[in-house]
Amino acid sequence: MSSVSTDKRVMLTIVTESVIENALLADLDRLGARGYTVTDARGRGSRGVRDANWDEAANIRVEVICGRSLAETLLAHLQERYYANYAMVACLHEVEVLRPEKF
Amino acid sequence: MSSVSTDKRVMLTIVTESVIENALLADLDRLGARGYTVTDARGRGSRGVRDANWDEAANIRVEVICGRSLAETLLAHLQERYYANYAMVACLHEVEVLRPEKF
Amino acid sequence: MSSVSTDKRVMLTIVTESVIENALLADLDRLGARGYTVTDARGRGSRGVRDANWDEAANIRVEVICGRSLAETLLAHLQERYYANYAMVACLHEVEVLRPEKF
Amino acid sequence: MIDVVVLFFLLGLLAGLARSELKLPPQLYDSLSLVLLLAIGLKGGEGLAQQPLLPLLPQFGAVILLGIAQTLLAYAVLRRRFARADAAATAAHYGSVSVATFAVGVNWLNARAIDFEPQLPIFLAIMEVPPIVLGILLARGIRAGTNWRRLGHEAFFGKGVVLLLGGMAIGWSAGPVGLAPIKPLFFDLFKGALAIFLLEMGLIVARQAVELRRQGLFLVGFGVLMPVVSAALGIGCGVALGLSPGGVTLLATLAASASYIAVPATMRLAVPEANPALSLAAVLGVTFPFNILAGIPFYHWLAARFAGGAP
Amino acid sequence: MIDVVVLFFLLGLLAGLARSELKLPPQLYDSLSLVLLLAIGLKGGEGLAQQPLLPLLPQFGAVILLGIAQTLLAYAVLRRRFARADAAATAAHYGSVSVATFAVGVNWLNARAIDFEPQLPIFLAIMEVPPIVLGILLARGIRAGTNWRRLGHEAFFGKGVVLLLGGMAIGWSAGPVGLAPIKPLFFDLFKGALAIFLLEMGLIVARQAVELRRQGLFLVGFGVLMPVVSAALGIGCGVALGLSPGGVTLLATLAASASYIAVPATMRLAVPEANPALSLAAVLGVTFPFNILAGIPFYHWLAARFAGGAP
Amino acid sequence: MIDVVVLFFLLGLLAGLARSELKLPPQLYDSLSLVLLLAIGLKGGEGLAQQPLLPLLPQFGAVILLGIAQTLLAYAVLRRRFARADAAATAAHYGSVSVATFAVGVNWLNARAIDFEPQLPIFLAIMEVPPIVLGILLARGIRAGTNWRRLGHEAFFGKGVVLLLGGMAIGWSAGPVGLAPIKPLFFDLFKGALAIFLLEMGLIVARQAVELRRQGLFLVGFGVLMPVVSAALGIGCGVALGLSPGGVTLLATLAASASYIAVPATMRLAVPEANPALSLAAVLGVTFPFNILAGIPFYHWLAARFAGGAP
Ligand SMILES: Nc1ncnc2c1ncn2[C@@H]1O[C@H](COP(=O)(O)O)[C@@H](O)[C@H]1O
Ligand SMILES: Nc1ncnc2c1ncn2[C@@H]1O[C@H](COP(=O)(O)O)[C@@H](O)[C@H]1O
Ligand SMILES: Nc1ncnc2c1ncn2[C@@H]1O[C@H](COP(=O)(O)O)[C@@H](O)[C@H]1O
Ligand code: NA
Ligand code: NA
Ligand code: NA
Repeated sequence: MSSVSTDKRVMLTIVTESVIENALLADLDRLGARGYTVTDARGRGSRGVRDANWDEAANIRVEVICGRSLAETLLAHLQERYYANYAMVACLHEVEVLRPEKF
Repeated sequence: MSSVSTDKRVMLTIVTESVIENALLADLDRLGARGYTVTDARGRGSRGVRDANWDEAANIRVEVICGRSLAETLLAHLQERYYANYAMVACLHEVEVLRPEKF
Repeated sequence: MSSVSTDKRVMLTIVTESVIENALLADLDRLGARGYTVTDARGRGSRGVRDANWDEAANIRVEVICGRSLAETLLAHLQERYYANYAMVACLHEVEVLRPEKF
Repeated sequence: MIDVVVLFFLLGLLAGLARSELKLPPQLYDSLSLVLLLAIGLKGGEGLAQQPLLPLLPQFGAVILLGIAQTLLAYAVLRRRFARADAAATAAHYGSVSVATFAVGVNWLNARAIDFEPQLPIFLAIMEVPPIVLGILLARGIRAGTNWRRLGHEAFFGKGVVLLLGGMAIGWSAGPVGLAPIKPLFFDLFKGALAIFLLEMGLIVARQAVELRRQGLFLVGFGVLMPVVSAALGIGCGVALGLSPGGVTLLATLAASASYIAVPATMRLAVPEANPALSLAAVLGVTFPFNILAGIPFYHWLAARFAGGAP
Repeated sequence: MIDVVVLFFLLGLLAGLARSELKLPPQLYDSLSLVLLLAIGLKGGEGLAQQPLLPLLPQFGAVILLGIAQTLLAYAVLRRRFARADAAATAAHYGSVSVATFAVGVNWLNARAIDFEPQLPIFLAIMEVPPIVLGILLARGIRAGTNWRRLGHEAFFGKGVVLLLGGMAIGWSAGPVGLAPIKPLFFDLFKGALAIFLLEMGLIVARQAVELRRQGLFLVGFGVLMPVVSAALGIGCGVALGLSPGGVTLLATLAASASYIAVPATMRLAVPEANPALSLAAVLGVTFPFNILAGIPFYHWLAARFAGGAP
Repeated sequence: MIDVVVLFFLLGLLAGLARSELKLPPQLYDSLSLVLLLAIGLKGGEGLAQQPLLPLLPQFGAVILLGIAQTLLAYAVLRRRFARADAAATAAHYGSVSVATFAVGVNWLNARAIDFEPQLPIFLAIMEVPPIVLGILLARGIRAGTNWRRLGHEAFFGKGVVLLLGGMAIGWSAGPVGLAPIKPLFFDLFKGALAIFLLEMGLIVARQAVELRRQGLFLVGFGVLMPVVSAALGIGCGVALGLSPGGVTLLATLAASASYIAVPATMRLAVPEANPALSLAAVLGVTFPFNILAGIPFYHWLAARFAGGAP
């Protein structure tokens, strides 16, 4: 048994082109995410190497902690709006948080 | 069945203001964490947008792999010492590691 | 029940010295990873403080989403090839993805 | 002889093609481009302070039309081969302008002590945006989906436009005396900064080699012919406006140049179905090197013939 | 006429208020502030090499008292409206000093060929820390919780103090001849570097607009009146110390200036319950622009009257 | 008197030892090293343009042998105390060369108006790689495991070599007239850039203190004696090649210097079982400061005796 009482939430991780940072974060906002964390990244995937050597080829990595249903809404939105045309990967996993009302 | 034998540990992820980096890492040390990883980040949460455009508004993202009981000790400490006054979010999830004695 | 249909994959997270970035990514490639994401990091572990203040002391954080068996192959390779001589930590956790055929 | 700044471009290009480990810190590249944009603006503003502005208004109209004509022409050619989105996005790149190419042109003229009108940097600023808008219209029509307000804001308050016009405003109000204390940084270092900037451009251009090979000859041909035709339009326009030979050369260079910063970023958002690798391969892999290696001297040769200066 | 470096500040401010995409690489900002701090230190050290140091000691005591008086005054005023922690933290900002404001003051005097004493940069270095300590005491009393050793270390070996005093030591031991080879970077580029630095400051100030509107008139009034009163104290102190008009102006500028780098960082750790947005809105949103746009000329006008130089 | 750039090194060293918060943005360090490498190359290339290149070929052979002799010597000494991998990796550091040390040597000679041959920067470029190859062979023999192609590519197209040789090629083909416009950045700012670079080097050296204390006296002694012996070899080689006193001094400096950029990175990959902390503690903690504080003047004193110039 836990000594601190944690609650379950979901962490949604998105890796995508940094050129859409503003648009993506505005979407997360609009769909109800209470917060997010962004780091600069580089990588490789089906759309080739994105080595962040210049702006066009830079990635960002976005994390959102939220409830499962919001995470699935966000994921569905990403799939519909971005998957076809942008380098993007997203995945979910469960996390334990304190202050669950925050997410 | 696994072909490599892994063990369960917990990954504690903390996102907070970079101004407290030194103090936070010293606390992790003191409470017994054997290691940590830090990346620079930006984000949004209940304390507003922290866009890393200058030092005061930059975040860090800290990860600690450790046993569950240490993770809960750390989490309790964060809650008590930092949650009230600093922009901070923390969460836990289980991970599998090789060399469990390392963490 | 899920409103979007996700599949299980594994996320392998590696933290290591940035001096081996090219070699490590070439290995991931060769062993069959379809993609990866890299961020710059710093940290502390059994090989001391790596504060990224200059190239020799910088870390990278690599994430690979893939099937469990590939993840275990990769992990075994890391253990055999790098663990003895390089600052390195690696761990696995399960994630849910859309488009499982991509990973 | 080749200008020294162009030698830096060639060094970057060779290093990139040889897959050297050479990399520039991205923040250095950003810092240099900031200095170059401000310096171009300051210089232009300093010149403008010495003449009335009102007579320039018709010139602004003319160069906007020049950019629009180029965009339509490029679209018509590209549409024969590419999907609508790709043709429109690439056409917008060619209708718009490139600061780096402009800076190399300025440097080329300076090295030969050839004067040009101070309003040329304004042309650079105002020629950037209209082809973007037209490109989006060509790709999508006037659909509900486009957030014109956001696009407009991003275009008009983008980094390049703000630094150029801001630099001009500062140069205009400070005048030569006021600018003197900051000249050591913005003017004396201009060519050195441009040299390092072009070193990085060489590395960036080298990365386009693979994509270019995949796309084949059509794109290479387009990347060479489009700037030549555009330069001809630019020369016509410049002569019609009564510019000096240096001014005509620079307007031709602007016309011939193709954007690889503002346009790709905006198009990626507004026309996501267009393949950015295609446009960049043409612009960076062919047109940019062509312009700075062969185009500028050629445009000057033409300009001198038609505008009546000594070549 | 407005100095050209201040025009860059205004450009940044306007770009920020118009929500332009303009951003400077944070590493450029850090690099520029390093160059500015070293340059100020080198220049001061070069001057000090030509005079005995011992007679300066009482001056150091006087300017430390000046900073402490300002901190107490600011606390007394702010406590009427704000919680103890907020009042104390903000007071520490105002008791301490701002390198950027100092640099603009230096630039202002240089542009008018007005001399000032070489020890002024030392004042800048030693006035930074005492108000921080006092601010912590005002907020928390002498409690067990404060790690004074760590705070002391962070204050005395902080980046700003090390670069200023280190630069002075180098300038002092190298002298004018020794410094000659590095003058092209540290002295000739000073104003250009300051210009770009102030461009970023304008962007940073613009971000305070929202918070400022939320806080209302009290904070705006405090942000304007506090520096004026501080400058008056500084002028009194400078005249009493027998400084030249330029020196008095610069000491008044130091007094009027409020810290936005060292103090916020230290206070965030030592007095976490204070709201950093409050202090920064006042310091950056009001006092910094007030000082560089209107304050410095006004302080010089006052200084010239009381210290007897021509305004 | 100590050169001003060395004072910056000492400032960084003291700040680091006092655990100051002072940090330089890593991108500033990278940018400065890019400028320094290009400047050294440009200067050398400019000089080479005025002489035939063919007679230099035997000199290149000689300095390669010099580096190989040093590597073997260092290996023989280190093997008495350390494991094979550690001895071989450290020996490679000492056989190879350090750009920063070379730049301080150039600066030292310039400050005293002592000329040196323009091919010295070529020596710098070609002395970097052979000791790396030899070090790997000493550590591992000619085993299947080594990816020689990749290593070779990383060595020959590494950042340092490309910038140095690229700069030389540009300087060579542009000549003094062509280089004039970029001199304000690459030549006038050289010493200021070197000063800031050495400030960071001081901070880096300070970080080696802990490791050095752990390793003890053997490593300190090696770190001092090895460069002195190497410098003696370098002086012999330089005199035999008929270089001027300045050239002999600089070749001795090259020989005495030990790599801390290219070699550690390559060895980390090729000889992973070697402990990088060991080599870096010796190279950075002892040899680099020894060379720039005491070595260079001493090597010049020796060079002047043997090559016949006035000390
Ligand atoms: N299997 C993967 N594991 C981790 N990151 C990936 C993976 N595939 C793609 N990525 C990241 O997602 C970005 C876009 O992927 P893609 O759309 O496949 O080109 C890449 O540039 C990588 O940074
Ligand atoms: N729901 C969330 N998901 C991911 N990151 C978050 C979330 N909420 C806050 N953060 C991060 O944590 C930082 C501090 O959060 P806060 O204390 O809520 O302002 C923010 O700047 C974000 O980087
Ligand atoms: N327990 C841990 N939790 C998170 N990151 C770690 C941990 N231990 C080590 N690391 C990271 O992995 C790097 C190499 O670890 P090591 O090989 O233990 O020195 C460190 O520099 C840290 O960035
Ligand atoms: Na064009
Ligand atoms: Na003050
Ligand atoms: Na050597």
